[in-house]
Amino acid sequence: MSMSEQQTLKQQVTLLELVDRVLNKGVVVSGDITLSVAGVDLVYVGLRVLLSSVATLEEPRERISAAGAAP
Amino acid sequence: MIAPTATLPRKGLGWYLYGVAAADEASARLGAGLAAGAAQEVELVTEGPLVGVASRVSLEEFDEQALPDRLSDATWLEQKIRTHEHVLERVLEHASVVPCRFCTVYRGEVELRRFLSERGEALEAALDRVRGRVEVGVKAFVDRDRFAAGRARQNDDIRQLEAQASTAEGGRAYLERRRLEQLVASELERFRGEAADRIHTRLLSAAEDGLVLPLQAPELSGRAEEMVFNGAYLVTADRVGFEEALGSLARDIRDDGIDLELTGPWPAYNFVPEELGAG
Amino acid sequence: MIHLYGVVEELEALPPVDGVGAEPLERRRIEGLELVVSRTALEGSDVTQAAVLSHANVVEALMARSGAVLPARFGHAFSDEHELAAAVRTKASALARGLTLVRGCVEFGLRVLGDDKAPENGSRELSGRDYMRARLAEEQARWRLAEELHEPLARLSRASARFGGASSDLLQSAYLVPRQEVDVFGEHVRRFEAAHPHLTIVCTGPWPPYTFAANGEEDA
Amino acid sequence: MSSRELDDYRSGQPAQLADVLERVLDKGIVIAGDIQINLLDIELLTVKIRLLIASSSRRQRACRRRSSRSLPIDRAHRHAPP
Repeated sequence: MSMSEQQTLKQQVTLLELVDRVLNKGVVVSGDITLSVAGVDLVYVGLRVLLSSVATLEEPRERISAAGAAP
Repeated sequence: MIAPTATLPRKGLGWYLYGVAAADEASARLGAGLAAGAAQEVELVTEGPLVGVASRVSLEEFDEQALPDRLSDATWLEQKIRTHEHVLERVLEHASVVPCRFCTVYRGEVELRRFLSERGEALEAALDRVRGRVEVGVKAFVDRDRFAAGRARQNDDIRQLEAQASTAEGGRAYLERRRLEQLVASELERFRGEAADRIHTRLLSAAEDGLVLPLQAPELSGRAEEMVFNGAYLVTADRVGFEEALGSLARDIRDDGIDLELTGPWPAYNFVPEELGAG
Repeated sequence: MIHLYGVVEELEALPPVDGVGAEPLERRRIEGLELVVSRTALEGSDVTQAAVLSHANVVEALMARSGAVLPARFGHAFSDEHELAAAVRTKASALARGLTLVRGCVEFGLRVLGDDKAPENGSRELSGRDYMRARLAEEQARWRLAEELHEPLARLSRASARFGGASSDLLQSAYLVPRQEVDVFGEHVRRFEAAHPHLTIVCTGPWPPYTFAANGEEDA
Repeated sequence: MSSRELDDYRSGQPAQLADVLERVLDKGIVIAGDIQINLLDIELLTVKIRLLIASSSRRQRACRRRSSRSLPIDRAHRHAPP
């Protein structure tokens, strides 16, 4: 696997780690409204092309803010 | 942990029976093997040709009234279940053993000895069946991507749709990919039964006995892939013939996206009679 | 509808960041716990990637400005203030315990993707048994390799979790690392990565402690 | 049976709890009759126990089917493109 392929893979995995945490982890203080996220399979719908600058450990972190500005 | 015998009043002690071995096999080495580094003090109660593998336990902890709520304490339970299995595995290294079900406790040694003598015939028959044998667990999981990349392609519609999906753009690509997924899923559904039969028939022919167990839920199996088969086989302790069949099966079935997972060797839990016949 | 981002401690000031649906952030104090919310009219259909990312964005910003953050899972909203207060009241002690656990820590995620060497080369000549033994040896080597990386990281961490990912993943785990141990943590990962060039190691973070936010409930 | 080195298939990992449960709780000989303390109706309890342990193991080892399904990426690079 070339360096750039590795880099792309690392960014994509980082993104999935983000989505996984926000949707599947975190504490649940539940009211009676649950936003069904299942319908929106975020990984297939465009998000995976969102190769944002979500950094991994080494790079300085400007993190999500750049991601938030994506399409 | 269960307090060592010395501190508990003798009368408060019962016997927790893990399993029954044959006296002729339960040599000194078994005793030594059990004693070595035993987190749980295990004793051998010999009665004629049979040996009960047991531990003294506090009757208060295993009291029949207290047990139901004890069983809702996951940590106590897991610790006891793992101890039960761990002791039997140490026995298996030295002798064949007929395993008991979890939580078989006798009030005193008299009751335990009476069981070994009254049910001696049935116990010996069960022992003969498992003598020199062990149980091996075989589970099969399907890796959806490998299945889609390999076996599913034998289906013409899937191959044709895949070609279209790769050239489509935007929303259409997304929809075609969805349809492809559904087609692969239905192909997988059809393939699962066929794979399970193929695995079981092939392994049964290389084992002395075998049976199909219920599939395990993903949270329990600890694997993200789907389980398509779960079986147990009674095989000779050296397992040469069985492993030969298993290895070639694993190699053949890998191209269909199926991975086999092996567990064991286990005591022959699945190959002893549930209800012992009359003594 | 009220959208909850998390429970915070010693929050200096609300971050200059919009909440979901570009709504302003607000603070609430319930049962001695400080919460950050926004009043968002999100309907089911509005759940888009932007909504998910802005939730993550807010939690990140809170991390930088407070002593501790317990991230709330996206997608659980409240119809009114009364319902929010009731829900927090039932979980107050677990949330407080959660805050104590995560205080002064950040979370790291680790994925070690299996190596690419094709296991099948030359396997056709092997007997069935040898093929099986080779696969078992491979499995054992992978398990030891995963342990070699996981053990020292888990020892550094206040809490850690391993997930049963796909079998092809060598390791999928998360670690709650005290801030003063982050450099040593990073050093461990880099040393392992250097020693195993054929493996793809993706260490992500530092994250807000999503994976360990609910740990307070376990000891309840 | 002489003592023999039983090489273990578990490759060093502790036995999967599910594999232990489906044997220790459901199989093995059940002794009825003169035994003072014995869980006769163990079937009822095994269902309850398994749910209990599944929920605790789910918390410790959150094996999320959803994320694995949505993780084609880490495997995709493993295969030559179709």
